[in-house]
Amino acid sequence: MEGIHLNDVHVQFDHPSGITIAVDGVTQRVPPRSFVSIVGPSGCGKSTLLAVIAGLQPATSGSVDINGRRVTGPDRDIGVVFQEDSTLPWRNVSENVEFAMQMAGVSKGERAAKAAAAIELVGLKGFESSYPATLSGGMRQRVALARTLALQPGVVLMDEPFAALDQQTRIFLGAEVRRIWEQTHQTVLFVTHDISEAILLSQQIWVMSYRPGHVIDVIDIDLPDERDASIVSSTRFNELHNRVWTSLQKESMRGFQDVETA
Amino acid sequence: MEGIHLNDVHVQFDHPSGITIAVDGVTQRVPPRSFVSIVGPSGCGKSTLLAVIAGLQPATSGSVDINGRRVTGPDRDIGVVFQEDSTLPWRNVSENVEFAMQMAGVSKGERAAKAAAAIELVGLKGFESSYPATLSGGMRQRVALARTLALQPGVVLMDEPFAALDQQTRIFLGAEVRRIWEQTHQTVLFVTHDISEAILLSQQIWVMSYRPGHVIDVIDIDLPDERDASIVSSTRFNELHNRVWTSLQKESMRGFQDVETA
Amino acid sequence: MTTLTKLRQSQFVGAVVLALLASVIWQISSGLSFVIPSPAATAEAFVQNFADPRYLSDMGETAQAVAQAFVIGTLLGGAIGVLLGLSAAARTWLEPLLIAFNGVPKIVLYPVLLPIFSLSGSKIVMGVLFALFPVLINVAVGVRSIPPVYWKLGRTVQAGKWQLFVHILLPAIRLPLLTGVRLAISLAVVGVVLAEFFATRFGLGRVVLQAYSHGEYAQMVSTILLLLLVAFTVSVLLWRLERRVR
Amino acid sequence: MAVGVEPSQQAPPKRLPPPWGARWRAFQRVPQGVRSAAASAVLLALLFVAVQIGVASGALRQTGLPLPTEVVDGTLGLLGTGGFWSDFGRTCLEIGASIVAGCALGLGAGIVFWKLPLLGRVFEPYLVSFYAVPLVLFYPMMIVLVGINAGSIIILSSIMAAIPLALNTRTGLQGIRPVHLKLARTLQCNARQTLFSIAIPAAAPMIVAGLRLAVVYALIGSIAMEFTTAQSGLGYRIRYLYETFDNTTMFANIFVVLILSVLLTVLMTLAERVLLRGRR
Amino acid sequence: GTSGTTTKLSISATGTDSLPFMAILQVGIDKGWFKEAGLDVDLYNGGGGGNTLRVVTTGDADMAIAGNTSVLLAARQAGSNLKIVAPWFQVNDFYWIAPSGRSVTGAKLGFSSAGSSTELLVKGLEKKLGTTSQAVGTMGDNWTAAKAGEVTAGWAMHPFVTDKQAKEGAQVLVAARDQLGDTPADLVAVNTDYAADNPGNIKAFFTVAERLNKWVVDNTDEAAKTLAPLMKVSPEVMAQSLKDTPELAKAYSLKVDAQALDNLSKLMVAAGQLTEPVDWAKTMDQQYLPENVRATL
Ligand SMILES: Nc1ncnc2c1ncn2[C@@H]1O[C@H](COP(=O)(O)OP(=O)(O)OP(=O)(O)O)[C@@H](O)[C@H]1O
Ligand SMILES: Nc1ncnc2c1ncn2[C@@H]1O[C@H](COP(=O)(O)OP(=O)(O)OP(=O)(O)O)[C@@H](O)[C@H]1O
Ligand SMILES: [Mg+2]
Ligand SMILES: [Mg+2]
Repeated sequence: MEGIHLNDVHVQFDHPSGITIAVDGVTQRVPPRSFVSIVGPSGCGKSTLLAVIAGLQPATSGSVDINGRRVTGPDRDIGVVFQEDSTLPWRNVSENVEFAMQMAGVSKGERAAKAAAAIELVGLKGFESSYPATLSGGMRQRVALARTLALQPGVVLMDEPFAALDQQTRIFLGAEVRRIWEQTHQTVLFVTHDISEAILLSQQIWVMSYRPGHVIDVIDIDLPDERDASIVSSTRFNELHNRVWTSLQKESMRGFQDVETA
Repeated sequence: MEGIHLNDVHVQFDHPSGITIAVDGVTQRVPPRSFVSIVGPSGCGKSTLLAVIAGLQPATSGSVDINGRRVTGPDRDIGVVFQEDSTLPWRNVSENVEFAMQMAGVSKGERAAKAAAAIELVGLKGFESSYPATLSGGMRQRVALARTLALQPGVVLMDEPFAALDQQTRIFLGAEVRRIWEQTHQTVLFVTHDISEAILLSQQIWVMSYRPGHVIDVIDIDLPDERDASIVSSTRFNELHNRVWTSLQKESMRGFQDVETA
Repeated sequence: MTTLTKLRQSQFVGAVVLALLASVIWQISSGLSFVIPSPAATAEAFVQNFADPRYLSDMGETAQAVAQAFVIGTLLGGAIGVLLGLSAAARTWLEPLLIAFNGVPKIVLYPVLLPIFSLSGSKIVMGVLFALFPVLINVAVGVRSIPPVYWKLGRTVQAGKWQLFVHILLPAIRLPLLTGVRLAISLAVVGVVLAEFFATRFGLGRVVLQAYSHGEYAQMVSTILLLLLVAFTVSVLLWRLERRVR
Repeated sequence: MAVGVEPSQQAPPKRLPPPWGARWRAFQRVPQGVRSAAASAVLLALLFVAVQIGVASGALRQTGLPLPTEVVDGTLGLLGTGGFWSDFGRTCLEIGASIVAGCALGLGAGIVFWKLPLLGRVFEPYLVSFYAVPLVLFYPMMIVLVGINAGSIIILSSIMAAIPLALNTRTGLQGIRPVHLKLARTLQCNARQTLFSIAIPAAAPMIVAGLRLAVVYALIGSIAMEFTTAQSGLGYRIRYLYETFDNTTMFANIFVVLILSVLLTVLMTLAERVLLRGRR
Repeated sequence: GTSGTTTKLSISATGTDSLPFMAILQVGIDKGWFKEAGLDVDLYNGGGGGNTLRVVTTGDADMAIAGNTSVLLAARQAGSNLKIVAPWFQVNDFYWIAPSGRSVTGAKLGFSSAGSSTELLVKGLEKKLGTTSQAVGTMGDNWTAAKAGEVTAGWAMHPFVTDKQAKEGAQVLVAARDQLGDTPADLVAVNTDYAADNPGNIKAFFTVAERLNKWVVDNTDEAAKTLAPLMKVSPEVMAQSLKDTPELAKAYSLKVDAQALDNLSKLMVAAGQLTEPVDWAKTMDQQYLPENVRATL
């Protein structure tokens, strides 16, 4: 029972004007130490699914097991990197990275050592005492990443961590995430809008449908483990890109009308 | 002398810590009624160049001529669509679309007729009395587009109009822009980060270098005029994508270090 | 930038110039109307006050009441503000009444306060009523506009309630809180002094009123000036801090 | 390696029973404003009953509070007296005039401070600490400059109202999104168009918040000034009744002031709805 | 507030910092005369009758010395726990002062506020002199308004009158005493509970008060020097103003003047503050006064 197991997960929201079914019966497995990406149109329930796995949102029915343990609430062994900038502006880089450990009651000395290592890992050495306001968006997401990694969680959930950044920065940070994962081999579930990004990073991609959201396609990425930027010009990359694009295209067109008129 | 002529345009900014050369000698031509895109790394001077053409920013040296007239300041015949959401939250959709005409002193009746046509053109019929707060980001950019088009400018400048939107919406809106351009055949200069978007929309792509910014590559897009989503799986598309990517790649890596440590 | 342009753009220099300008206008207008004491006479009264031990004890009395009113008002306003910011139910029940109460001229409540809080208590309560609302409103708005992602972060790292309060809520509202505190100090002074106008045994309000009812305008203005100066200094210091805080 | 599931696009949406009863959901659907108003009414009624019982039983004897029912009676009684209406009219006149004058002054000053940032920066420290001045004390000067009439009160409360509005207007104008000003430039808007069609509407949320403060300050200023110095008006009447120990009538007048301020608050909330139409 | 038997006596008085006949209480404290009589006196300065008296009704203070009309109206309230026990300062020392050159005919006289002693007098003057009136506020405001021409003359008492005469050439336009006769400026009221528990304290208070009165009358120069700093005026002005006070020996005496009380009642009825004359025998309880100063009412 290693890895993340989703067993017929359903989530619905009640609100004054009715009920929204956000996730509608997802049964999937993320193998341990693997890197899986989710792509899908806006509003299809990706964030909701991640929130359920993180224990932030109870499933209406169905269940999630991580490494054999049923998820009932947040757990420090599950790290989350959010889409929004989640750095705390009143703390400098190392204080931000230490935040999670501080809440967990890690001793001061250990915190400092682990934070230094994590900061080094995400390439922020030299910026320890800078405040987020003086950093670029990309650097802030690295801080958030370092904060999550410093606790050395077994599972890392990332909800469009680079959505707010420009494409150049995304390419660069994506490569960093892949590099870090190659070092740590944590179990990673990664949500993105960007097909190229998903292909470049992952071992498997789940394509989600528009509401009610479920997984309509699972694509194994059989590219070599060593991936540099040149891989995007390979034929296999283009084939995979087309495969994902086509799956998504149908959904996009269907979902789009709905989103735009929502 | 039809179209947009850039004659050795230089722009530099003086600030306390020195001088930034944002645009460094651009000499190019946008043929009349054509669709040209600019791609380039962040901070390479794309927005600055567009601002010079729009008459918002004086060139340090060099000049811009549009349809034979020297640009000395803003002109209502040059429409601009901004990257940021520029809808006015206190006006509903038709009031927003009428805004430019109202400032230009167009009579009430004419305004209403032209606004209705522009709203129809961008596919917002039925939303005339909605306020921006109730619209999605994509719909708001359509409002901005309609506002610009309603004045029927000869030249339309777009500065990453879809940068803030998710990929699904971008694909959809890109197709709309192309469709509208096919109807109106205005001269369009379009700035984007997204290579696929640039290829799908344009007849020509300028690749800009990192600072000091100038055009390092001009690529004619020899795809058929009728472009639908399926074209992205064509070999020619992939060749063009690789060509642009390679040009850009070198620049990206060079510029990135600089941006991140800025 | 040259020193000269720096000097010209400095807010401090501008404020001093404005103060000098105001003094000149004051000097001129004091010659025009007898109700306006001359700056010199006021300054003289100002200095003499500090040689008078009774004046100093009045000052101490007022300062003490202001300090108490400020502390109580800030704590109370902060507590209610946090409650309103966090709880939708509290908003439903209390918000309209608090907004309405904020609009009430507190001074008319003095007749109600005096019998309940007695002489020395009611001036503190008056100060509290004045100081309460800016803190309350700023904190409530501040808490409500904390980005939800901070709370999500707190939950994923399993921070306890107290940890959330100390490490997320307090620092996140530091700016609006400071603004509220700054206004609270000024308003606590106004509240206490106004209350002292009505009934008191000691305090600067009494001194001002005595000067006022005797038509001793130089004496009156010198005390107002003192109140102003103190409030101004505290306020500007806090305001600078406010703009410096990240 | 993956446990794939069949994409079942036609699966009928599952509808689980709502977690609570239908009645709760019905309550949730009542607009927030109505719920708030109902809750406030309940709280006020409870307070009324509590004070009524407290006074009647003698538990609140030393507070000198009259029976709430007597206050209501007294208030109704007031409505029939000419003296009340002349006080009421004078106070309303003062408040109305200070709101109008204060808003014009505050808005104008805010715009000037925005246009001339240096001036704004220089005035700012003075304005931010202005709250600490008991303006009442400038009354003697007003007697000389304006005379013994509503004018002196209107001037002082207009100044009180203008300050928060000026500060808010300036902050609001400074916070206009640059893209809106860029838009104005590309459309070749003239100064008037830029100000009235872009700048002021864009800063409206801050300006309206300032307006709220201005109204509160105009009310507080007028009543407080009457209370301490004037010769007629509701504030004065309360002071007079206080001095002459007519508790019930005094409370009736205080009650009227409370109602007046609630009325103004409600009015401002409605005005805010209209002025900020379409915004979240 | 105090309850039960005690040596404490808290007095709440209006104008301890502007009226010499109130400030003598402070002198009594400073000189230790109350202590000698076994009284631990505590002095509040209430601003205006409303506050001065409310402090007593709430039990914060035990005794109030405040403006005649306020005390009378407060004591007549249903359920009031105030009892009037003495008049205080029984000469009419109110003046209307103006810059020089003003005339009484057609004058507009300033008073403090409706319901006050000054309103009472101004109403009386209206009948006698055909003047009009305008509520203005404190003595300072009145003098300011008079100088600004908003009113012809404003009300004032000693030493304010003397001070303005000396410094700004003020002139007395109307002396209320000449027109309307005497009334007590203030009345003394006590908390009924306190009085029941501590009748001896009140008696002791009046003994000391008489001693202070006598001190002013017999040692006017010393009194002027002692009172001047409390009034924030110069000793010369204070001395002059005591000299100008009409019938100093009557003013600074507790000897009850029945006629002045009657006069007060009449003025209040005429001003519409009361509907029927006051029955002083019922209203004022003289039992705490030394026997030699009591009067038959
Ligand atoms: N707390 C909530 N209450 C009600 N509806 C919600 C809530 N959270 C999400 N939803 C709805 O559930 C659906 C799925 O939302 P979710 O945020 O999971 O989508 P997403 O795939 O992450 O979209 P995006 O790509 O835009 O982030 C949406 O229709 C959304 O409106
Ligand atoms: N007003 C200004 N003053 C000083 N420097 C400026 C100014 N505007 C732009 N710059 C600098 O000029 C350079 C080019 O900026 P510009 O905004 O044109 O880049 P860009 O290509 O549009 O970037 P992006 O893709 O991030 O929008 C940048 O280094 C920027 O910092
Ligand atoms: Mg999401
Ligand atoms: Mg740009």
